Order: sequence, then structure tokens, then C-alpha cells
Amino acid sequence: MILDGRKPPLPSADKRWRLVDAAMRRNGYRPQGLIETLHAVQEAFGYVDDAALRFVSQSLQVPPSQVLGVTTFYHQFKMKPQGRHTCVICTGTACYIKGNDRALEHVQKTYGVSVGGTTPDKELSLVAARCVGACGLAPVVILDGVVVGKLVDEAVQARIREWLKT
Amino acid sequence: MSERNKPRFATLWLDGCSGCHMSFLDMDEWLLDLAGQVEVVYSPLVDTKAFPENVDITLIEGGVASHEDIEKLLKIRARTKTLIAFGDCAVTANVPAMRNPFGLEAVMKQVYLDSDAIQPQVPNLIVPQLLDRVVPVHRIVKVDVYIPGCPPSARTIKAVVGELLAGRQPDVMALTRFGA
Amino acid sequence: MTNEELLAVMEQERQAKGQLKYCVQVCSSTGCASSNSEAVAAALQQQVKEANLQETVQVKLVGCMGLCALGPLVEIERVQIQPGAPPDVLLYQSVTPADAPDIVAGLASGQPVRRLRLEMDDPFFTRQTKVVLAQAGRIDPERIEDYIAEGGYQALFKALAEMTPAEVIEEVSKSGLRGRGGGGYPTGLKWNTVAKVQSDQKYLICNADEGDPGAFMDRSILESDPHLVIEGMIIGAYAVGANKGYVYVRAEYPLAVKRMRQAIRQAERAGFLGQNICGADFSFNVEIRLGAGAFVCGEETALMASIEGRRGAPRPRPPYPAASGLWGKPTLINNVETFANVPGIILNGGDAYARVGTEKSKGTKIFALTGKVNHTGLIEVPMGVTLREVIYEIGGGIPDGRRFKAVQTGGPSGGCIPEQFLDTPVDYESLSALGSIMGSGGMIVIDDSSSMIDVAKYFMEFSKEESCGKCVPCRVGTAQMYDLLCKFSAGEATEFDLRLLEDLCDLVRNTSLCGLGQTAPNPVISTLKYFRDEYLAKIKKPEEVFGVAARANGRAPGQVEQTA
Amino acid sequence: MSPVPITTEPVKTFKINGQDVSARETESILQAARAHNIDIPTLCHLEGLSSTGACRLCMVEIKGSNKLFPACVTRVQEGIEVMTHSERLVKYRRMLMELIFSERNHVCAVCVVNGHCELQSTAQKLGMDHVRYPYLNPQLEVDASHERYAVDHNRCILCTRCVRVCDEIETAHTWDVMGRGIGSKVITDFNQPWGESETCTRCGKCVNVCPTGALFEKGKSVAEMAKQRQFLPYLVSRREAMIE
Repeated sequence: MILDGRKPPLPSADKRWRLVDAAMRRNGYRPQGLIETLHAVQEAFGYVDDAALRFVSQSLQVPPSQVLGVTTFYHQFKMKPQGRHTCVICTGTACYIKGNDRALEHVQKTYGVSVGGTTPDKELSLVAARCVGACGLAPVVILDGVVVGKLVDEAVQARIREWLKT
Repeated sequence: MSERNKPRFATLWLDGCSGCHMSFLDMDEWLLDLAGQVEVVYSPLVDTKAFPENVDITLIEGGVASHEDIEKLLKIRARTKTLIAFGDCAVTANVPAMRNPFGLEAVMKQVYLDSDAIQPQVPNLIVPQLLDRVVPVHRIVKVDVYIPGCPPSARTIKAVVGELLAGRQPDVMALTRFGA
Repeated sequence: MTNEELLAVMEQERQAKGQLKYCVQVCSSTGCASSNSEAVAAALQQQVKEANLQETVQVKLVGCMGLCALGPLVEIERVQIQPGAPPDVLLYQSVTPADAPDIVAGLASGQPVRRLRLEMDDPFFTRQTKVVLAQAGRIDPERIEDYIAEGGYQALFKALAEMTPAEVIEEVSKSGLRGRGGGGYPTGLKWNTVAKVQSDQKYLICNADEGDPGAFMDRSILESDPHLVIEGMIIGAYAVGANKGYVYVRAEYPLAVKRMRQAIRQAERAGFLGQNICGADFSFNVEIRLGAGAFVCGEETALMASIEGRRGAPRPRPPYPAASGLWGKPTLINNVETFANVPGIILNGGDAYARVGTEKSKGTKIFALTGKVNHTGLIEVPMGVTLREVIYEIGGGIPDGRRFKAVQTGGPSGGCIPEQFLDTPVDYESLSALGSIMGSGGMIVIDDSSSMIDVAKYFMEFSKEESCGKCVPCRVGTAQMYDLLCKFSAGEATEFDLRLLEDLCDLVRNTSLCGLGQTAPNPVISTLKYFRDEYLAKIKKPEEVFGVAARANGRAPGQVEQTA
Repeated sequence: MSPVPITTEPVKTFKINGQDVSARETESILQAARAHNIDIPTLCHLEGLSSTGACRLCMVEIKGSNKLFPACVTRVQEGIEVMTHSERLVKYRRMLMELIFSERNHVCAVCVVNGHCELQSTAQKLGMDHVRYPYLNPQLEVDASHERYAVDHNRCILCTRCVRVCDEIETAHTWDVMGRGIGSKVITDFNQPWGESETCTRCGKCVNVCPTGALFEKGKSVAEMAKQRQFLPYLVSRREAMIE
């Protein structure tokens, strides 16, 4: 039985599970710590997989369907491993008005990756962000965490090409 | 009454199983009454080949599945006073629309290519060009009366047509429902 | 910390500053940081060291100065000997590390670097009234001492030492402050309701889930002046009797989260948070909760569900959070900017606050001015200023010689306002009379190169994606409206489609469970109202649409064989 | 005879459609209306389960307010005047039904609950004779992995009755909703096939509370599946008795 009330062992010897366990301990292993715990999983592993869902469900005594229901409600939590590089394209209004829809289309077409997806060679993940709050620099793309602003069309395409070579 | 003053009545069969027309025939002896009251100017049940002008009531069975269906509907709408979506396929696209979620291409491949081991080929001559999605009649033309049911019962058809001929607006949903 | 200790810190900071000749302030908020401002600060530091000016020149990282489009911004403040003298400042724009030697040389010679200089008499600076943002871009947000030096936490001492909770609420009521998150509900009234409920446990939540695309006021406040928000929260907690607080902030704002965490720790260490705050019989703790990418969590009941670790689906109100909020306890929820207004109200009095603004909308409002406008950035203006002043004076007009078409306020819940209403004063009532809303403060300028149908479609896609899916009208209605707008955009719509669209606007607005659905039709309603021609121009006759659609979508069976 | 039972709880008197009615103060407008044989349509609501106010069909007007109120979660109040069938409400209800029908692939003619379906009968009652909105026609699966039951997502209206009965009555919480918005879906456990669920007790409560043919017993053909609900009030009263 998956929810027999006993605290489960860590899924593996991977030290990152201890970070996840620590997040749950901070919340007294109470169900209300679910989202905090998922953040810890995401931060430690880069995504939330089945093993993590199962471990969290057992540890916090939250029914499996509820754990998955919460995880899939919030777009921050990724269910698949991300690529070596992550390109975040802001689709906030200011960026949209300044032409980021074209940048999004360009990356999708040129690199054969859909929004929220990763290329088959696991090189590039594409994320469409709701608004990163840097509207003053619109349009904005974030290349591996580095915010690049005010570049449109060929300029941003060139920047992305350059960045992918690194 | 002379033929000339009788309401002109038609029925049409698009993408459906003809069950609605069968139910129409189930009106039995009332069909004789109806024949006395209207002039049947076009129907799969009669021999006329072309849809005439100035039709008062047209019953349409079936969903809209092909380019040809659209052309027919546009013409018939222009020539009909009271257009009736007759049965669930006309009203909701119903069973014919069950292919919609899969897309036309996948369905054609499944039916004509993957399921036929001997001579797999898709019929592509003479047959009308299919739409990607089957849609209800009212997506293409304005519909005046809807008769849900799969098929609507003979009793329902009789009541609705009878009311219309009597110049009254029928309360269709008191008589039938989707899937009835 | 006691009041004496507070004053001592203040004095110490002032003396330290008195030793300086120049204070070089480099913006380190998200906007400028992404244009490499930290490297600029490091280069300046290095140059100061090489010129041996450490004793008299201080280089520090500060928060947002507002004109994000021209970042990185560097402000040079000549320290005044005379207390109370007007500040003597100079602003440099688009600074790179390579500019550092010239800037530092300029300090030594007293000659500003002309090529970098930004004129401070531009209306962008002179037409603003900075109240909430007064210290943003001036203080180091990572040092509590900087905040204290500018009078920080004095409002808290005043409230705790001289005022009863009821008097605090009275003062807030007198100020006329209304919720800055979008609703515009009178803050004093809300506080009073929570204060009146008897309960052993009450919660206070600061809503920093700024989800409107095109809005970044709250991020900027949290990054630039985090203690201002914390002080406002503590005063609020004292007023309503809350003992536990949460800041619910978007995970997409890592710098804001970091600064807020740091500020909470500093406030705890100083005794502004914790048990018996400042020696009073009042205890209050604050924790941060991270949002996880769901716009609907800006809705208060969804936000509370999220803090409780559940799906962020709103629930019907009543009961309101004031009666039954977090874990069923009375809860006060206010937005970042609302809390940030509180210390000033307590310190200077509600009456003084109410002198700024219009009859029903008091004080100032911060806007994120973006889109097709020359000066994109963050601005703070008195309520009642006109849209024209904001866009043409502060914003410097429309770039590239294009024509103004509309200004969108309030994000996905707001509407598009056309040119004929540019002289409308910006306040809650006037904007809603035009079919838009104040919202949290996003203000996006649209020029004649954009199709208003596409703008409406953009927002509808947002609402569709962000709908929680609980209630039927929002879940299905936004999806249907989006599809209809796509048809208009593609020129495949019929008159029947227009009727469907208008009916849906009415249905979704009136029957949705929460604010997201109730306001989702606004961008469509307002564009239909002011730019109806654009919709009508796209309408075709059914036979045209279906003739074309049939040829485009319908495939000859033979084609299947070819592709299979 | 007053439908309000003898109780110490305060009673509120008010009007529904001009008729004087009374109800206990903890009752909802919906409960009060039904006790007085005034019909307000519902789909997500089921007496015995918590109310969520999700389907919006039970919205009513209260005189003096421009807002609409979901009757299932709005408590009765002294002196209010409730209207349940204004022209506006009738129009909205019909539109809501159209939206529900347009969302997934509802084909009554080939459905196991044809003739026993709340969605179907509610549409008929509301006079919905066609759906003006384009059908979205999503591609959804049918999961028949369970030994006794099956779930056809094409017919699910996301009312969450299954989620609530499983959580509140059976207390297994096998069901929940994943995703959000138009992409929402009811799931068992970690969205694995229902038959592989480790928490499902095979009790069938979810199947019987489901208002449509989304959850059904295997082996039932078109129009053969009628839902049995008598267990619900019984279990609710047993629970209340045990708490007392």
C-alpha cells in the first residue's frame, strides 16, 4: 500500500533527496507543505518525476491524485527533465506588443522545439514566460538565466545562435 | 385543395444513417394525411432530381460532412422558408462527428489503408471531398426549427410538422431530447 | 530595538554619510541588473580605489530608479553639508563598465560626463510624485540601516507607542487609501472588519503574486525597498490583531524573493518581527510563500488555497477572508503597494495623505508604463493625473513617428482606452466608467501598428491559459471566446460569430465564479466598443467563409493516400 | 404543513419567486427552494456532498443586487427576495448548458446512460434544442482498465462529484483533478490506469454519483446504465449518527 502511514525511506542514495526531506521537515511533514516541497524537488532535480511524486505523497500523507493535481496545476513545476540550455521567452503584454511572438515562433521553427518542450538531443528547452517583470526592457528573452532585453527579430535570433554555441 | 395551393414540402439526407427518414415513414397512416396536406417536391423518398424553388418546409437529416453538403445547404436555404434540422445528426452532428477528435486523415488511414490487407487504397474518384470536421447544419446556414432525437419518434415528427402546417410554433423540447 | 537605538542607528548612518563627498548609486533591480549593472558597480568601485577616493566616495547598489529602458542607471549624489538642503544629483544612463574611469575622473574634477548625462528636468522626473517610491533607487535594499537612516521603522514605533490599534485603523481610514491590487476596496474598512472579528488566531497576507503581464510595480518595490513593505505589514498586523503573516510572492521574481528573505531576517534580528515587538505586548512573524506560476492565485481565495498547499482554485465568497480565511481563520489580505503606503500614512497622518489625489481616489499610484512609448519604466503619479500627461509628458510620447491608438490598463482584466479619452483623470471610477480598470498598475501603450483584435486575442489566450477550470463559464467560455477571436483575426468570422462573442462576454462576466472569469471579457468588450470597425471589417458572409474553409480544410480523400 | 422541521435553530423567512418561504439559517437557497418544490437546475451539486458552486446553473437573482448568486452555496437570509427564473437567468442557464455540451464529445445516441442522464435531462428541461457554439472536439481517452468500471473522459463535465464522494464519503481520495482550465481532467492516483490504482476500494460510489455516462459499469450497453444513489443520504446520516 502506498499510504500506510509510515514515513518512507529516501528513494535513493542521491544526496539531493535530503534537501527534499529537509523541506518537508521544516513544515513538520504536514500536507500544507506540499507546494514548498515541490519547489524543493524542482530546485534539487530540475523537474518533478514519478519517484519524487510518490516519495512526497507518502511522506506528507497526501493522496497521490492530490499530489499530481497540485503539481500539474502550477506551471512552475516541470514534469520532464530540461535541456542543457533553457531559453525563456517572455510573452508578457509589453514583450508581445514589441514583437516577442516572432521570437517565439522563430525558436520553435528553427530549433524544432515546442513551448514547454525540449529538443530530442536534450540540448534546448523552450519556455514561454507569462511576464518576468522586466517590461521596461521589452522584448525580453532569458538565456540560461541571463536576461537579454531590447533585441528584436534578426538581433535576438543572432544572440540566440551565439548563445547556443556556448 | 389543388396541388398549387398546398405547402411545398421537402426532405434532404446529408451525412446520417437514414434512420430519421425511416422514423418519418413510421408515421404510417398519417403519411396519407400529410400527402393530402402538402406537395412533396423533393426527397430521397421520391424521384425528383433537382431541388426546386419556393419550398415551404424542408426537413434535413444528417450532419454536414463534405464540400458537396455545404453547397447543397446553401442552395436549399436560399429556396426554403422553414428549414428544419431533423434529428441529432443535423442538430449536433452526432455519430458522424465522432471522427472529429481524430482528424479526417487519421480516420481515412485507419479505415481504408490500415484495415484492408489486400488492396489498401483510399477512394478518390467521383466521391465528394470530405470536410476535416463534420458540423451541425446550423454552423452553415440558419435553421428555423430543431428536432433532436436519434431518431426523433414518428409521434414527434408528426406533432412538429402538424403544428407548423397549422401555422403554430411547436414546443419541440416537450416532445423529444438528444438521443431520444 | 528601542526607539533610542533606532535613533542612534540613524545618527550613525548620517555621520558616516557626512564623511563623504559623493554617493554613487548603481541600480541593481532586475531591469538594470540584466544590463550588467553589477559589473558597472564593480568597475566604479575599482576606479574609486585606484584614484584613492574610498574615504570620500561611496559606491552602492540601490533599487529601481524608474527609467528601466535607459539602464543601467547610475546616480551621482553630491553629499550636502547643510542638512535639509535640496539634493544635488546627477543621473547617467546606459552606463557600461568602460565608462567607469570617466565617471570617477569626473568626480575628482567636478565635471560631469556629458555623453552619459540624462537631463533631470525632463518631465519624466519632474512630473512624478514619489511617495511610495521615495527611497527606491536611493537606499541599499540589502541594508536595514539604510532604510532606518531615511526614517524607516519610525512609523512602527509611533503606532506601537502612541496609538491603539483602533487609532491606527482610524488613521488609515482617514487617508482614503484603497487597495492597490486592483479592486480598490477601502483599506481602512477592510482592516476594521478583520479587527472586529474575535479569534485566537488571525493571519495577514501580503499579496505579491503580481501576475498581470506588463506590470512590475510590486517587484520593483520588493527589490528596492523591502523594509517599507514589512513595516506596513507589521503595522497592519498590530491594527487587526494578526500574529502570523505571509508574503505570497511569485517564484518568477528571484531577486525580490531574495531581498525580501534578507529583509525579514534583518527585521527579526532588530526585533521588529518576533515576540514582543519593540517591547510592546504584540508578536508577529512573517514567512515567505512562493507562488508557482498560476495567475489565478492573485485572487484571494485561490491564494489562500495555494498557501495551504492545495490547487489554487478560488471558492465562492462569502465567507470573505476577513471572517474565514487561511485555515478558516480571519485573514487580512492586501497587496504590496497597499502595505507600502501605510508607514507614510502613520508617520504623516491620514489627512496629509488624503491631500494628494482626487475625491474618491487618494494618494499616488505606481504604474508600469510600457509598450510603444519612449520612456518605458516605472512611474509614480498622483491620482487624478490624466492619461495624456502620463503618456505624452512623462512617457515622452510615441516612438518611431507612429500614431497613438490605445492604452491598455489593468492587464487581462482591463480594457483598451482610445485617443478620445486621453484627458480622463486616472482614478478608480473614471477608468471603470470607460470599461477598463485601474488594476494593479500596468499601462501598455499601443500604436497604430497593432490590430486591436489581436490585442484582445492575446489577453483572451492569457485568460484561457490561466483559468483554473473550476467553473463552466470561465473554463469553456474563455476557450470559446479565444477560438472566436482567432476567427476574427484570420478573417473567417461571420455575423453570427459576432453575436456569439458578444453573448459570451455577457455570460462569462456575469456568471463566473471569481474575478478572473468575471473580468476576462473586458479586453473584448472594450475593443468591441471603441474599435468595432476593426471587427466589422473582418466579417464575411457564411458562403464566403464556408466556401473558403471547405476548400482549405477539406481534403480530397486522395490526398490522404499521398501523405499516408 | 411547514417543510421546516422542528428545530432550535433560528429560522429565516423570505421570498422565492414571490412565494413566502422559511428555512433554517444554515440552509442554502437551493435547499430552501427544493423543500418548497421550486426547481432550480444543478449539475455539480449533489445533496450529501459538499457544494462547490462550479457549474453555475443554480445562479439566482436577489432583489436589490445586480450580482447573481449560486443558490447551492448562498445561505438564506431574512427578508431577501429571490428570483429563480428571470429571463436573464433562463438565457444564461441555456448558454451554460451549450458550453458544457460544446466542451467534450457528448453523443447521447450511443451513451450508456442515454435516458438516465442528468446532463441530457437538464438540457431538455432548459429547452436547449441545439448548441450554437462550435464543438471543441478534443481527443480524449476511455480507460477500461478497471475490473468493474470504466471512465470515458469524452462524457465528463468536470463536476467533481466523483472527487468529492471519494474524498468525503469513501475517504479514499482516489480521484482528483489534474491540469487546469480547459485542459483539466479527473484522474485516479498518479494518473495511471484506474485498474492499477492502489487506493481505489472498488466501491463504485463515484460511478453512481456521476451525472453523465463518464463513469459507468462495464458490460452495460447503450441506455442500460441507470445510476443508484440511495446509498448517499443513508451514509451521510450514518456518519452524522456516529459523530453524535
